[in-house]
Amino acid sequence: MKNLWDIFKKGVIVENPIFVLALSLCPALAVTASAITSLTMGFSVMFVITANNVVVSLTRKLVNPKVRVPVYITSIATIVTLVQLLLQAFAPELYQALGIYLALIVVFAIILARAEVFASKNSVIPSFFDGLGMGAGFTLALLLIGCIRELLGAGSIFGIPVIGDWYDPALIMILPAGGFILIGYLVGGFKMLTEYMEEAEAKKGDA
Amino acid sequence: MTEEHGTQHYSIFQIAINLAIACFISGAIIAVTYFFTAPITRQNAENTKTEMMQKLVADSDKFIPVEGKTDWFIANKNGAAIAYVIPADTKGYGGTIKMLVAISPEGTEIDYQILSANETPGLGDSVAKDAFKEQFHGKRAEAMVVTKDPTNTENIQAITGATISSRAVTAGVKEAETEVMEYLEAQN
Amino acid sequence: MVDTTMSEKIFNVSMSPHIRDNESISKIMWTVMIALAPAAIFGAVNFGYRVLIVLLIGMGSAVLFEYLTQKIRKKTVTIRDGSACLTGFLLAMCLPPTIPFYMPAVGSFIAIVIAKHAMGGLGFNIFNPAHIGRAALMISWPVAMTTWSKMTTGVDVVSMATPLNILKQQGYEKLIETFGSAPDMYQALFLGTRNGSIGETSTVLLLLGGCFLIYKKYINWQVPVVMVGTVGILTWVFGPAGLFTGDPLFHMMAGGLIIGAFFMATDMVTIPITIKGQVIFALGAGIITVLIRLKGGYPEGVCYSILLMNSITPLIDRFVQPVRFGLRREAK
Amino acid sequence: METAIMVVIVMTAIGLVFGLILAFADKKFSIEVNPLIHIVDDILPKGQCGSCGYAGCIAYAEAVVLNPEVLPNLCTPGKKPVADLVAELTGKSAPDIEPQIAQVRCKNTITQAVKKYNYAGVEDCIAASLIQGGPKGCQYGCVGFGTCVHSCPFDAMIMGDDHLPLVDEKKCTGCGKCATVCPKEIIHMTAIGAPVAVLCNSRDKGVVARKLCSVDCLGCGLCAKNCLFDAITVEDNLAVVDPKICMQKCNNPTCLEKCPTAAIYDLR
Amino acid sequence: MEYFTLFISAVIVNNFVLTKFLGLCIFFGVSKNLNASIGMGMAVTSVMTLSSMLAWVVYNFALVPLNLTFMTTAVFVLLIASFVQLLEMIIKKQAPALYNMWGIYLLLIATNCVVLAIPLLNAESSFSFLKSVVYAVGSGLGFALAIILMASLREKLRLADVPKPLEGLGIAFILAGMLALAFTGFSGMITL
Amino acid sequence: MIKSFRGGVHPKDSKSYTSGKSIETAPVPEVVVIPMRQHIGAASIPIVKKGELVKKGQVIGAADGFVSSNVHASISGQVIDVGDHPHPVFGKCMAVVINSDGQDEWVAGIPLQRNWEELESTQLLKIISDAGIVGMGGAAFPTHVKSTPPKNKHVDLLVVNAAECEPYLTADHRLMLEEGLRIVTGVKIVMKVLGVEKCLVGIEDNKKDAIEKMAAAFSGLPVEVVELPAKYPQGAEKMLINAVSGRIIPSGGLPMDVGVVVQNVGTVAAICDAVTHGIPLIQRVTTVSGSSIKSPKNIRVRIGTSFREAIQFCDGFATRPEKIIMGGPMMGMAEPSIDIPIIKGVSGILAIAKGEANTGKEASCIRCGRCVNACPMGLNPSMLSILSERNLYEEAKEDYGLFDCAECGSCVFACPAKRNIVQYVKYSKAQNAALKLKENRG
Ligand SMILES: Cc1cc2nc3c(=O)[nH]c(=O)nc-3n(C[C@H](O)[C@H](O)[C@H](O)COP(=O)(O)O)c2cc1C
Ligand SMILES: Cc1cc2nc3c(=O)[nH]c(=O)nc-3n(C[C@H](O)[C@H](O)[C@H](O)COP(=O)(O)O)c2cc1C
Ligand SMILES: Cc1cc2nc3c(=O)[nH]c(=O)nc-3n(C[C@H](O)[C@H](O)[C@H](O)COP(=O)(O)O)c2cc1C
Ligand SMILES: Cc1cc2nc3c(=O)[nH]c(=O)nc-3n(C[C@H](O)[C@H](O)[C@H](O)CO)c2cc1C
Ligand code: SF4
Ligand code: SF4
Ligand code: SF4
Ligand code: SF4
Ligand code: FES
Repeated sequence: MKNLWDIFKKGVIVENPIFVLALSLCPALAVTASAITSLTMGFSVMFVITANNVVVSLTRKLVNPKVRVPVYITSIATIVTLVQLLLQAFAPELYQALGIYLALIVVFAIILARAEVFASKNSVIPSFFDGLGMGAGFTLALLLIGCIRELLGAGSIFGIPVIGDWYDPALIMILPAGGFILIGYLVGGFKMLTEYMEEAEAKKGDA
Repeated sequence: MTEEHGTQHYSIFQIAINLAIACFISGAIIAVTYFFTAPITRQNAENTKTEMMQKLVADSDKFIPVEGKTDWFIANKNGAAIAYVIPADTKGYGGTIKMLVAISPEGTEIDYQILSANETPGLGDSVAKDAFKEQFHGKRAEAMVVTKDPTNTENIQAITGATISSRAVTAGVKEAETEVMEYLEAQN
Repeated sequence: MVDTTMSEKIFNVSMSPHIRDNESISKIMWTVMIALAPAAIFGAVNFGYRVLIVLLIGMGSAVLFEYLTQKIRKKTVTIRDGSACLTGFLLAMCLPPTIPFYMPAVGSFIAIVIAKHAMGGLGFNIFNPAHIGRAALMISWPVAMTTWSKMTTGVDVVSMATPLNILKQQGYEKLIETFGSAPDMYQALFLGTRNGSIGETSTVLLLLGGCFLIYKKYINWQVPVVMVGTVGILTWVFGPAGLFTGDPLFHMMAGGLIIGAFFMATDMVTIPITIKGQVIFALGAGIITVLIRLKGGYPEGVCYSILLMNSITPLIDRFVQPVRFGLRREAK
Repeated sequence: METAIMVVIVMTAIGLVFGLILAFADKKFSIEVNPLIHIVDDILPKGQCGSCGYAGCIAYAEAVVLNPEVLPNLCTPGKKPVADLVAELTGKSAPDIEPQIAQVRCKNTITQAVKKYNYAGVEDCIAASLIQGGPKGCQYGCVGFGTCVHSCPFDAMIMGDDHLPLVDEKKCTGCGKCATVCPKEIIHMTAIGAPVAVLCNSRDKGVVARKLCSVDCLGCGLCAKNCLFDAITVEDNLAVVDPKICMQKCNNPTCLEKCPTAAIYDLR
Repeated sequence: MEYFTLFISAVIVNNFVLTKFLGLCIFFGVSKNLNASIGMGMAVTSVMTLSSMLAWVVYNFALVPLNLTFMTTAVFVLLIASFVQLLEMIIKKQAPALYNMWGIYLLLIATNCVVLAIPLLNAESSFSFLKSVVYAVGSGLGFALAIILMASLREKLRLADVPKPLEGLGIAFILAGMLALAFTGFSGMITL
Repeated sequence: MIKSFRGGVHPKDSKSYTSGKSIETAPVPEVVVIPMRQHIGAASIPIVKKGELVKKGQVIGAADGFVSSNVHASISGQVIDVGDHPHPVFGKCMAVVINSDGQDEWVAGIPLQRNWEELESTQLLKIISDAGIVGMGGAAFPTHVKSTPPKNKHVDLLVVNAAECEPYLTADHRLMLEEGLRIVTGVKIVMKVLGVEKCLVGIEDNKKDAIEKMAAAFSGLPVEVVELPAKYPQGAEKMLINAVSGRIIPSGGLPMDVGVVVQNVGTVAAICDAVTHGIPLIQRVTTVSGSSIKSPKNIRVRIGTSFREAIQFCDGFATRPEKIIMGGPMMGMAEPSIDIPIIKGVSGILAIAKGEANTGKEASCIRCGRCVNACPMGLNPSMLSILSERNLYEEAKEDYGLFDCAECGSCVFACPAKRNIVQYVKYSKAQNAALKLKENRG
């Protein structure tokens, strides 16, 4: 159990897909102008990555290495299409808001990477948790960016105004420039955080 | 996994079949899902459209498609046409603004809805807000001119910092009105 | 008597050369500020004392942020060299007089902390910090950044819009009409009795300051001349009523072109290091300015043209290098 | 329903077509590659992120396998485990040599050092020693601008208050980078756990050295004479301790008290 | 003229990287050095153009008539991935020199969102074949422009004393933000 | 038309301290320390022993190989030490110390009278070589080496460097005013040695009197005096050749690549002495100046005299000197002590007071481009310094022409950020050399 927790945890901080691995950066900017779209995108990716990890792990003995990549892509594309169809049917507004980026989940490097690196070499349960952890890391990262951008750029979170009227929202935050700069500093912050954690770990090791 | 690379060889057919099977399964799954969601999606789309039109022309009880015009609807109340709901496209600050405009048979504006737009949040997207919309109600095509003079109530007050978007929407509504009037004239 | 007592002293030793020119960074920066001062004072006359507060906040906060960043980064504090103060000054000069007081401070924060120190501090910033600050304010609070105040010196009719705004939204005829006649307009533009950002209005005072800097050899004359010249030629050629019908004089004096060409396109940190490169820079900036003025969404393009050219500067520097002595012949 | 069936058909067809094309192309165009490249490629995270500086994981795999100079630890996403694996596969892990540590052999602090001149210029030991060998009177002593400190890739050194560099023994990996950059060759790589050492680098004659520094080795040889195990030799007016002999044989160093300038240090 | 505006819009005004956030992974991954970024820019442009053509044909002659547009994503991604893999194999074998110049970037692009996005956007806006091609070339060049600029800026900052935590990716993002800020100057210039 | 070169700077020339003062001869010192390395190339080998008696003009150090030079006793007396002694350039160096016997006697055979016109150029060359003549312009390159161009290079022009572009220094100026005949004879000799038909003498226009004097002295000879604008580094040989003849030495090349040999006026004068009277290089004219010197002078001193004595001859210090400089303020070396001997290349001794130098704390480069405009070599000193600072010295070499830098210091002079560019350049050159050494070994 401890092990599974570790697999999960690693995806959230130490190997955070966005801030540390720098994979799948596009959605981190494109859909994070508000918290709600960030969350939806996060959950969609989490679902795709977990489901795909499970599928890949289940079929890992059956797939011919020569067509491994195309097969994985087929699998991902299927799952994404499912998500698309479902969202379209049951949450059309969100489907609209995510726009083309929903379709682009197919090519988010993080998903293929987890399939190749982890799921194709591990059994179902760890793969599931790996997917969940990576997905959670991705979701949290998106949510963090989304909340900050929405808060500073529109004065609200999830559409609910939280800062008073005195605050004149800085539009830059919900525009490309602000998004880039914010993520730049968040990446820096994460670097300090992981370094700090590593140091703390090392100290613990010493004692 | 690793040792397979150098050593094993597969026939072309084997490899192809492998991918084909994967695609087959995938196709099957998608097909099943689509089979179930398609009707819901279609229904949803219908609903949203009527809902939107209903919002534009609240007291209408029926929307009838106009023959010969795609996506034109006549809003009926008790069998009488009380409005024409027609789509309009216009070029805004960040790209095309798509809207749905309701025009009374007299040629005055009733209301409009922005369907899709890429205007700047906080600036251009205020054209979807009621404060701006209300200015249009009951106005005729001749009055559809953007002004920056705060005392002018005849025309349409531009949103500060988003004159371009304001102009675009105004132009769109104006065009819709003219089109409806032309259509009605042609009918008569 | 031979004085040998000193010979036991420990001497200073350093690498040659042992004499240096009497210039320093702080001298340059403070001189530029002095060159800017007349235009700033005129801004205060034109728009009221409020302007002075905006300028002070801009400069003060820039210096404060520089101090804090350097303290936090444990670097030597160099606020005395005046570069941060100048950045704040130039930023404030490019803001509308009615700007809320917190905005110059936010702009200075962006200029100093993000545009300057995140890139490694003085000398390494790629983009003109003052312009990054202004551009960020522009997209953050476009309304506040495009709301103009009443003037104390100007004619009443002109008071609520800048000339370029009128041009963009109402056309050239309206522009002339607002000022009365073309000569009146040129006079207003030249003297500065027109609306606009705090420091950009008075062409004559800015020219004076700019020429002073050229005389002091702190800036190369080629840069402002080429940039203003390019704008003049292009606006003349691509006039509103077909080729060669434009009003170059208006475009050369309107907006922030003069302050931009003399004080910002000459910020040595962010422009190419060779004169040839600087001429390319100025040419490009002029072209982009005209492009934005005539075709773009904004009425004014100086700020963006300079930022865009800043981004090409490393490429220019890479390909336009000084001609090395002794390589000329070889090339032949 | 029709659409649903169409979906299945189209997908299968696409799969078949591409499968065939790819398989065929693979046969037709495949070129022999070093199988190790694929093995290495397999363990890389496949982020295809390019953070290694190569265009994609396979490119890095190729480089690291074929080019002996490419380091095995360039893959950032992979972190240490991957680096270890790659190193193992490519045989690049530094061979397990005897662990070493950097030792700074100068104790001539900035306060007590005899100054030759006031230095003004680039704060770098190598640059400073270009000018008459540096500002300190002792030509063999530490210049004190910390070129070694800045060059340590592992942040294992800090500059002490007395302008003599200090090695953090926990962090020092023994890479020897600092020793190679020091213009005065003051830093020596030595065995971990040496009990005593002569922390001086001066090859000046005793009389000269004495004037320039109070803690220098005069090269008088008293320590060597007093060492029971011949662990100390004097060469060029400088005593050098062989730490191996001390570690193996000596548990009560007698050399320490004998040094007239206390240039031998007890490191235990 | 229409094509020209479309082209300029794709290259500059609505630059994919800086205003539409596509292709960011390679944009940040491969912009560390100028030569690599030039190779990457060329590779992206050519792959994007070729796969747009291919996708246009498939879309308009298969998916639309069969009413299967909801499957566009899945079909396109398979199409492009396979196509790029094929391209890579062929170039590697037939033109090793070319391969070394920019072929090595191909695999990296195979599953990159900008390459998939263009065919998708073409399909969405029902562009004609020629328009699709113009749009694809423009977008590719826009990407190339952005990545080359970025690489030159990053090469310059290599010499700068950037705060440690921001080194690498952090400062690259900040630079991209400032580039985006500078590019807002073009906003509103062309509305499509 | 005034001829010049691209770039350069205009430091205050500060020559008025001594430009009006005639050359004074310093008294014969009690003790001289004569280092064995006073020139570029291999150190000479001492051929006298401690305790030996030597006469003025006697060879005490023999050249070790072709690129090396003889060293002569500059006074008569007893050798009291042969060993390491302070040296203005190397810190320490093998030197012969002679205690004067107060006689100041010439060694046998000197001085003599020679009719040089009868001699072959090889004989002349031998005389120059034996006399230990090296370049007096500062670099101290053995003159006989320079005057022996390899067969494949055709030399057709002699350029005499009388620019004296360094501030403060006036030794060459005074020499031209007072001893023009020596120079004329010297030039004739060198022209014969080289077999050239033409000679150009470059003089900066802040020495109008010298220009007139030399023009008169050279009238009737195929020698032209060229007036050059006063600009530093007019005297650097590449710039000088470019200014006077329009020829451009290719990057990495030597003057003889464009058929030119450059000699300093002091060198030419020394050649004259050696050839006509057999007098080796045992003394030179040097400028003792700077605001800290009580009475600045141009003095003729014996090689091996200590800086201290030279300064004492100029009545010592007037104020506390901050810096002692050997040579000019732009290229000279700061010395940690005044107990060092004057060697053949010492064209000046400067004692500079606080505030005279405009130094300041180094800041980071603000890319102002002044250095680029100042660099006569067309380099980008800003990049050279930044790359060196980041240890990217190989890039500095490959892409920015590190080794073209003449270390003239114009860039440093111009830099408002007070960057020590020359030091960075030297650092990088040294690192590159070390790297090359490593490569050759491994
Ligand atoms: C970030 C940003 C976004 C903008 N978005 C819009 C917009 O959505 N709609 C618009 O009409 N103008 C937009 N503008 C344009 C400016 O606000 C411009 O000044 C305006 O069109 C002129 O309006 P005004 O005359 O009302 O000040 C935007 C400007 C900026 C800086
Ligand atoms: C290795 C070396 C070889 C040289 N060979 C010659 C030569 O053959 N002919 C010549 O005229 N000068 C030669 N020179 C001298 C240079 O041209 C130059 O005069 C010398 O480096 C001193 O120059 P400076 O006083 O300008 O620094 C040589 C210099 C060096 C370092
Ligand atoms: C920057 C620089 C400045 C120089 N200035 C002078 C000068 O003013 N006068 C001079 O005689 N030599 C000067 N030299 C030395 C000359 O380049 C050249 O070495 C010398 O004239 C050769 O003559 P010599 O061998 O007789 O000394 C300078 C060299 C450099 C690199
Ligand atoms: C002629 C001149 C022009 C300058 N222009 C600017 C400017 O436009 N914006 C700015 O932030 N700093 C400017 N500076 C100041 C300085 O270069 C600036 O602080 C650096 O850009 C910060 O690294 C200028 C300095 C000089 C000497
Ligand atoms: S040990 Fe060497 S490199 Fe380190 S500070 Fe001392 S002199 Fe410099
Ligand atoms: S450079 Fe290497 S040997 Fe020196 S202190 Fe650092 S880790 Fe140790
Ligand atoms: S020292 Fe070198 S770089 Fe500087 S000006 Fe002189 S030649 Fe140019
Ligand atoms: S003169 Fe100094 S500050 Fe100016 S560019 Fe050169 S090195 Fe930089
Ligand atoms: S390139 Fe778009 S997510 Fe990676």
